[in-house]
Amino acid sequence: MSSSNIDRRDFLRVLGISGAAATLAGCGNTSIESGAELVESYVQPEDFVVPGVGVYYASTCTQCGSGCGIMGRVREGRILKLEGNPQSLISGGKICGLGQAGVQVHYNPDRLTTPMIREAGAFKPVSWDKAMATLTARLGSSSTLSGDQIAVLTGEISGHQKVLLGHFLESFKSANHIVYDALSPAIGQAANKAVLGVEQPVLQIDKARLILSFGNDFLGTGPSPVHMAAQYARFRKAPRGTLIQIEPRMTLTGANADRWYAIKPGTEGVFALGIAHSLLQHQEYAHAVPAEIAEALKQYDKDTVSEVTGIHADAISHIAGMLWEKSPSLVLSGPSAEGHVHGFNNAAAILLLNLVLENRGKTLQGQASHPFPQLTPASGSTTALAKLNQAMSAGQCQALLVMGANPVFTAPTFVPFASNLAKVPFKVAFATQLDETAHQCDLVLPLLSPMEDFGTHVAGYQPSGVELAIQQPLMERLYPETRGLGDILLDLLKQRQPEAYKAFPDYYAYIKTAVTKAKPVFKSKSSDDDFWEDALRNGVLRLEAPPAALEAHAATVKVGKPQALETDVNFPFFFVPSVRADLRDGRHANLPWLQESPDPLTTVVWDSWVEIHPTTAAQMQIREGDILEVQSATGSVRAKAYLFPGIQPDTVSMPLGQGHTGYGRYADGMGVNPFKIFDPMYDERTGELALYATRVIIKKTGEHARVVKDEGATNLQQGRKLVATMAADQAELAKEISRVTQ
Amino acid sequence: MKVRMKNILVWLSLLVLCGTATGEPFVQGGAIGSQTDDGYNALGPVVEQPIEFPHNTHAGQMGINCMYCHTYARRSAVSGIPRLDKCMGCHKLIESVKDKPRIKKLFEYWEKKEPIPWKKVHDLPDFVRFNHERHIQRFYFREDRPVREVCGYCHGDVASMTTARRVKALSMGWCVSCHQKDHLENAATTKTSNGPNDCWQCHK
Amino acid sequence: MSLSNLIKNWSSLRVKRPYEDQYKDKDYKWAMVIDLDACTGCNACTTACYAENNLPVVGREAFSKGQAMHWLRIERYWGEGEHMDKFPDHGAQFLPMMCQQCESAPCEVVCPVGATHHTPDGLNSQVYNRCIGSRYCSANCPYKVRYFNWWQYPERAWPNPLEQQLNPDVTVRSKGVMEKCTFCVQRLTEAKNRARTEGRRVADGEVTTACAQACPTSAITFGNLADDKSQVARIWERQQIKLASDKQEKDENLRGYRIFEELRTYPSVVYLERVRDSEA
Amino acid sequence: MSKVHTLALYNDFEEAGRTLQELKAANLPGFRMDDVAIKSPIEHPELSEMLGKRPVYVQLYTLAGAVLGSTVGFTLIASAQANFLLQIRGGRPVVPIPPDMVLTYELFILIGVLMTVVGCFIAWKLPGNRSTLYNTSISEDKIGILVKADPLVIPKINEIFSRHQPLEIMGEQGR
Amino acid sequence: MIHTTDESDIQIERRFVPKAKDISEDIAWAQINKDVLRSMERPRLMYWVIFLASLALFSFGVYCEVYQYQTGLGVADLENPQVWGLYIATFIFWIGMSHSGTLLSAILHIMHADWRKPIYRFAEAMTTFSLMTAGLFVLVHLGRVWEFYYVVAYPNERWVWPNFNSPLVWDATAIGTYLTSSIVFLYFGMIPDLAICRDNAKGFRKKFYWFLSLGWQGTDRQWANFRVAYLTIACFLIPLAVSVHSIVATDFAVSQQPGWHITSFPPYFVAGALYSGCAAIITLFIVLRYVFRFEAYMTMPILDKTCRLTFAIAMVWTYLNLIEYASVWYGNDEYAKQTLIFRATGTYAPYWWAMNFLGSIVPFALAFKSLRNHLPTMMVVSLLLNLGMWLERFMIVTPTFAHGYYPWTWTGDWWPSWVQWGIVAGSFGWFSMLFMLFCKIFPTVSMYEVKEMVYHRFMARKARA
Repeated sequence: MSSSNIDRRDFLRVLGISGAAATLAGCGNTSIESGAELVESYVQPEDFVVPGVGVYYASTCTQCGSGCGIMGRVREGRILKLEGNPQSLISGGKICGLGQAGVQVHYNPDRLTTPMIREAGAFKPVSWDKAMATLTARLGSSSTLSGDQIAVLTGEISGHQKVLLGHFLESFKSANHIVYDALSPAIGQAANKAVLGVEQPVLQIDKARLILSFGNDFLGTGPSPVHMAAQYARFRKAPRGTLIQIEPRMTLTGANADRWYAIKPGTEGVFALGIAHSLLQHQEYAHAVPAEIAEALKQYDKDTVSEVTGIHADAISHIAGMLWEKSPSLVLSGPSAEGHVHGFNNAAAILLLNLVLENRGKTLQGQASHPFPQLTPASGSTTALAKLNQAMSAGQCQALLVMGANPVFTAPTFVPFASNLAKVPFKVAFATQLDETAHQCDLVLPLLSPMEDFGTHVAGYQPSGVELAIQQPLMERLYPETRGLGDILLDLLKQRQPEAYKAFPDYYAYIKTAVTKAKPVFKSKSSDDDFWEDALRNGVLRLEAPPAALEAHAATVKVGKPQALETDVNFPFFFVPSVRADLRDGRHANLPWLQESPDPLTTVVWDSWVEIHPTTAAQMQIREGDILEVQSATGSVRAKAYLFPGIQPDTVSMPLGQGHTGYGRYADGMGVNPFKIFDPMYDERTGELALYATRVIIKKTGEHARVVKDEGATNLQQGRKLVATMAADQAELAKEISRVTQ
Repeated sequence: MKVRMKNILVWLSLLVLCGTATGEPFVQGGAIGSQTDDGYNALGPVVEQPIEFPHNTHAGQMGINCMYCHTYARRSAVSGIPRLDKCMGCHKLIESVKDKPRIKKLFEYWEKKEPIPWKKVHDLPDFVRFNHERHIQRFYFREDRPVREVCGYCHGDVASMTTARRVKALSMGWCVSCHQKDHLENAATTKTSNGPNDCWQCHK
Repeated sequence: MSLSNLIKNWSSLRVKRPYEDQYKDKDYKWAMVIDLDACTGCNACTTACYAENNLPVVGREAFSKGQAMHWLRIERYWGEGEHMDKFPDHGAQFLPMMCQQCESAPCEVVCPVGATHHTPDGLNSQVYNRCIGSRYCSANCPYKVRYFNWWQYPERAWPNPLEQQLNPDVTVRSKGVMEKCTFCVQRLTEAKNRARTEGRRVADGEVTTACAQACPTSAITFGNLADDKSQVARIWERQQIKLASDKQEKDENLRGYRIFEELRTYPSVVYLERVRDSEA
Repeated sequence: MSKVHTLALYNDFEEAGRTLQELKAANLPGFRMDDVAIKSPIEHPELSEMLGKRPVYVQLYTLAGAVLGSTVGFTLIASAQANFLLQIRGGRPVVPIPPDMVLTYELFILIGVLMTVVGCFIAWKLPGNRSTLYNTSISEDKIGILVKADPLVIPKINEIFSRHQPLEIMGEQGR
Repeated sequence: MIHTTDESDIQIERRFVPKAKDISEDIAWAQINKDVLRSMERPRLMYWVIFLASLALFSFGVYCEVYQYQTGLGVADLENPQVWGLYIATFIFWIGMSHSGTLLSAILHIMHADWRKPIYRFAEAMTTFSLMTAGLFVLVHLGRVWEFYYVVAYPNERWVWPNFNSPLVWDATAIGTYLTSSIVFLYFGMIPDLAICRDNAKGFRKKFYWFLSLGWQGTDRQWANFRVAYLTIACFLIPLAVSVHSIVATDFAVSQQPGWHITSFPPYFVAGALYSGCAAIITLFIVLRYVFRFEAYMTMPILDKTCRLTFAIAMVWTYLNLIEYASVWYGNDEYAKQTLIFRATGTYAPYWWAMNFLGSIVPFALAFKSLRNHLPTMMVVSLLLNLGMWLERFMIVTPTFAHGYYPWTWTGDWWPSWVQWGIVAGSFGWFSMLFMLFCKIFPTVSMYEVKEMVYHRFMARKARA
């Protein structure tokens, strides 16, 4: 591989002319042709570039924050498919569906191809010169903005992009880097911090013999689903661990549980304390908690807990018995337990079980300390958005830069983000594709896709040691009029601080310098160029580091009276939004593969639906496909009913992520957006939006439509042996041959 | 009566033979090494290329091995067009022809760093995968046949052409007729085998 | 030639398959094992299949009519009886279902034009260009894993520049042809060609299908059954599954089974039973 | 070319039958019963019997066709299956007997039927020279007796014809 | 015994009500020619009404097919697993329809049932045209019609052959054979009549008939060879017809699907075919009798016999139908049993019950002489029987797809789109258009055979006298 920078970056540019045209003809070209197509023709390719042979390049997946290492298969200059990068411990050579769809971000037909400026209400394509001129007129060297007058709104972001953003804001003496995550795990992180001393402990799922999970969807939407799925696979091998899931609406993880319990929303903490109470009956655990907590726990006898949670009383002692039997165990809290007014308390109560069971250091560990804290991700929250919203509303914010966040779509109605946004005089969106928020901006700058740009990423969840993930282009840019975020930021910074950045002709040079500077940390003795080439080849820089210890603060757990959430006569149903592992908060709704990928539990595609328990549905005489109006205090949406047994009968659930109005052909008009019916409920402790605390009423509209799903007329096996199930004590897993354990 | 019976038998067996003869598909490939029209009107159209490349000079007069330029043939499914720097590697040094219009064109492309838009001459349908590597490995390396014969079986006597022109049918029956033949496993033995008779070997 | 072939090889032309040791002397017999206990139903495999095999995205309208083109679909069944009181107490039952590459495939017999047949590697092939779209194969498939191109997808499913993602090793199917899981035959062919050039057999793990490669829990194991030492062959052996048997005689605590074995299709895919802790 | 035709038309079969009997009894020189043909709108076997034995060979063609169809059919199908690109399908033998039998059976019938028709056409001497002596009323309701005989005996035959109230007697003109 | 008294004569009169004659022996041969030839010249106005209606229906079918051809079969709302839909159901229906011609002309010919003579010609035409219609469905149903020739076994530059194992190839061969043979049979049996046309036509039509009549002059040699050949073809045609519908049945019986893999399917299909064919003959009998003023030839006694034959076949079909249910019900195949139960109780249950009612109960109308002699009733009944038989085919194809082996793909509420209905309707238009054209160009009543019939009966009466 050539070490010359220019060659390295241009290795794809010199490729041939046609490429894709040939394949699309498909069955069309059915006979021998002569002279109709062009041959792949090269000027000066790398030696290993052979037409007809795919070459794999390592990079990093940016579809979610997990930071999985990926390999892209490149042939004739086109990126064809992504695979997991075995060099990366996070992905372990595996990849999820969301990651696979990364290529569709790149090839999306609705991608932005040129900068656009809003003129007289409509976007007009302009040249980069004009766009940059507009940008620098406001934010360049002559800019007078400072402090709170400027803000940058992003989603979760890490690596050198984050660093550059920070520097950019610094140059305005501002620290307004607002990181917004509509599905922020901030409540749980706060609880972790309070009880265990760290925001995100490392879960050793494979080491646990019993996992008790309160709505934690670690297989679907957790902090690192691919890694945890691999751990889960080992967890299921001999000696086989048992998974018990307790949640109001079945998640993907719940669907894989050995035992699944439906619980009344918001009472997870009560149930956890009930188990704690039951566990404390054992001598072994008697001194695990402070005396006053032990005293308070006496209110949590199993009948009371059963009444509050709606789970049979025997289950409590049964689970407690299993926890006692199967050690080490792991107790997890998840979004459905945390997204309540008392969500922090719920999470803390659940974490208390880990302390009682002494799982610290066994199945729960602290993350290794990161040598480059400036690169670690800024974790998002909803409070940050609320703050920005206030500032915008007050007219403080003069310039707003948005990237990777779409609050116009995800902010609830009581956060009037869209209308406040209009008060900001200069709004710039950096995006690969227009979304609802970008549609409201004044200037839209088209970014390179993750398949075209360099970058560095640090995952928020580092399972073991530390990984610095490298992202490199897998393909020559599709549209010449697109640029990388890093390059734009550098340009701006060069305006603000010419001296500091003159050494870097572009972002590539910047990160290459920055990464090679870290060489000593990785104890590499090779030359700078070789170190960089190795990093690119492996796609990841790994540093083995011991896990940090966890603290134990049992006393921070508040044990009040066991109470159910009071019922609301006007809105009798709990509303549990479900987060789809592929669409997440809706940012991936523009990817056709994910739209067509059936939701694992309902198999619905391209749509929104309302999950309702069959018994409730029978009472209300609702059939599948009846269009229901789901009304909360703040708004209402309409969607088709889907009868779903994995849901608490007082609860209805809708998936998030659909209902886009300005996000391209694959997203627009598909389903509805339940973000818009959330009640203004906040976690008492953190002030975060409580996503699971909304109450709704269901009304039949009398309309009916066919639910678009893969499932046929039945969802039972009808006496056929399709999925056979064996009891765990019968199966001799230890004797089996398995790829996972080898 | 006896004679008649015999007649009928002869007549019937003739008919049976006719039946099986029609059972044989009628297209046959030419012999290996046959390098011109195989008698099935398979001559393709003349394809105009951006540069009228003289195969007759390179492969004919100079006697350059096909795979010196079509270097991917032995390691990829496609034989490929030589990369531009390969052409330049020689032609930079060959002063004598530098002024010829074709070479001037070549230099133009090189200076623009633009690949030459060669057109495909032997373009199989898109649902077919023909693997050059396997054929070259088998016949050139293992069976040790002359390269012009190995390539020429499908491409004809390119050494006598300027720009290449299709001279063989390249139809399915044409391919199969050769797969059906007994080919030596390698130069050292008399053991023979056929080409694959599996649809998926060629159909994708 | 054909007649002499007929007379010369009469006995071999009359062999019924499968029989035990059918692949003993062969180089390849591709087979698969899917561990249902490891499968979480996450759909990574299906998306990987879309990416690898140029599967068209049909859109909401066509999907609602049952015209989806997922070669590999994840089915979700709910338990019955004791497993389903009011709630699915033991979770959902996920089943990745794709072409089972039957050794005695019902689809092969009925195709009028022979567009589907059995390859020497034990795959159930589908030659798109030969297909005339009678759909008899799909009608006769007990697993219903054959998918028909009801629309001209090449024109609808890949608006520019999405078509650049298409895998050049796989045909883009036009309207009116049947298609199905191929065990990623383009990968197998490439690996076989490479191995043959190097004068060896494809090593275990050298090639795998897109679904197996993606699966985050490694629930799918793919390999060569003709190679005794391959992972797949060892699992088949350990699970006491015989390819040419329509009723397995195996120990009770072995999890391996094939779906609809009683129909005597002799599938090449072995599923390992899902395990649930009955005490939990 | 020495013989010429003559045709008499009769109203019904009885009359025609009597005519034939008389012709037969007359035993004229240069006239053979074999040269007599009846032309009638429907078949009348009794009348035909008077003309003597006139064997029909169509069945032989049928037999030949059936044998040909089955043997060639089977060989063709089986050798096509044993082609180089032999295809194993559904675990069945490459040359399976039951399907080939079904197809052989169909070919047996097809070729049998076609050969029957061909045989019949040959028996009708198609495409051959037709006698011009014909009257359209034959296809309606009249019965014709066509005689081919030596020109010398024609008047005698016509005389016999006219004894039985013929509607019309037609002779060949211009020869 | 021969000794009869007046008394016993009276007794006999009481026991045997004198039968109406199949045909009047007194019809002059010339009159037959005149009547039949007139039908080809000047039919009633209804002819044109029917013809134009068929043409319109056919045009709509063509429109649907063009739309489907250009867009893809998706417009037919076919899906996985409902891959066949109405096309195959209607295909079997038309194939079945074709069997009546063979029944009337070949079987009854061999058995010398001479009442068939006035009606067999149009029955044979029906055979040919319904086969042609059925063949169209094979084409309509294909995903890539333009590659249809792949099914044909001929040496080609691809070196590949069709799959002789496939019942569809048997189908293609059998239907090809049957179509060829029945066209030959129809044409061959028509040669004497074509000669009549030739003798009466003028101008262009004379040339046309001259060519087709192959120089027929009615000589004794021609007649003798004609008789033997005709009889031989008839003999071939009977097993052929049985084999054709058995082979169509093997499309299902050879498959592995529940509800299809049934041993009794071949005879069941054959019985169903004869049944629907006979019902169609009744319909067309009534239509032709009116349109072409054939009251003297297509007489009520003949209709009566046809109806009785239909009734008998209906009972055979009913029996085989029950046998099919019974063998599934008492069999050990759980899946097939579930499919059967689904047929009777599932989404398509109304059609299943309707089919059983129309197929097994309605034919009892044919058991009553008074009803048999009432033309409007017979018209309605015969149409209902055919509707029942169409439903039978629909109920064979659809429920197995909707409720096959694999529960995940069960479809609860699949229903064909308007395109499918349009093409099915168009096929009826196509059939009746062809049939009406045929009636106008060729003699629909076999003149020479009616003459024979009249002659023989006349002679018999004379002998009796």
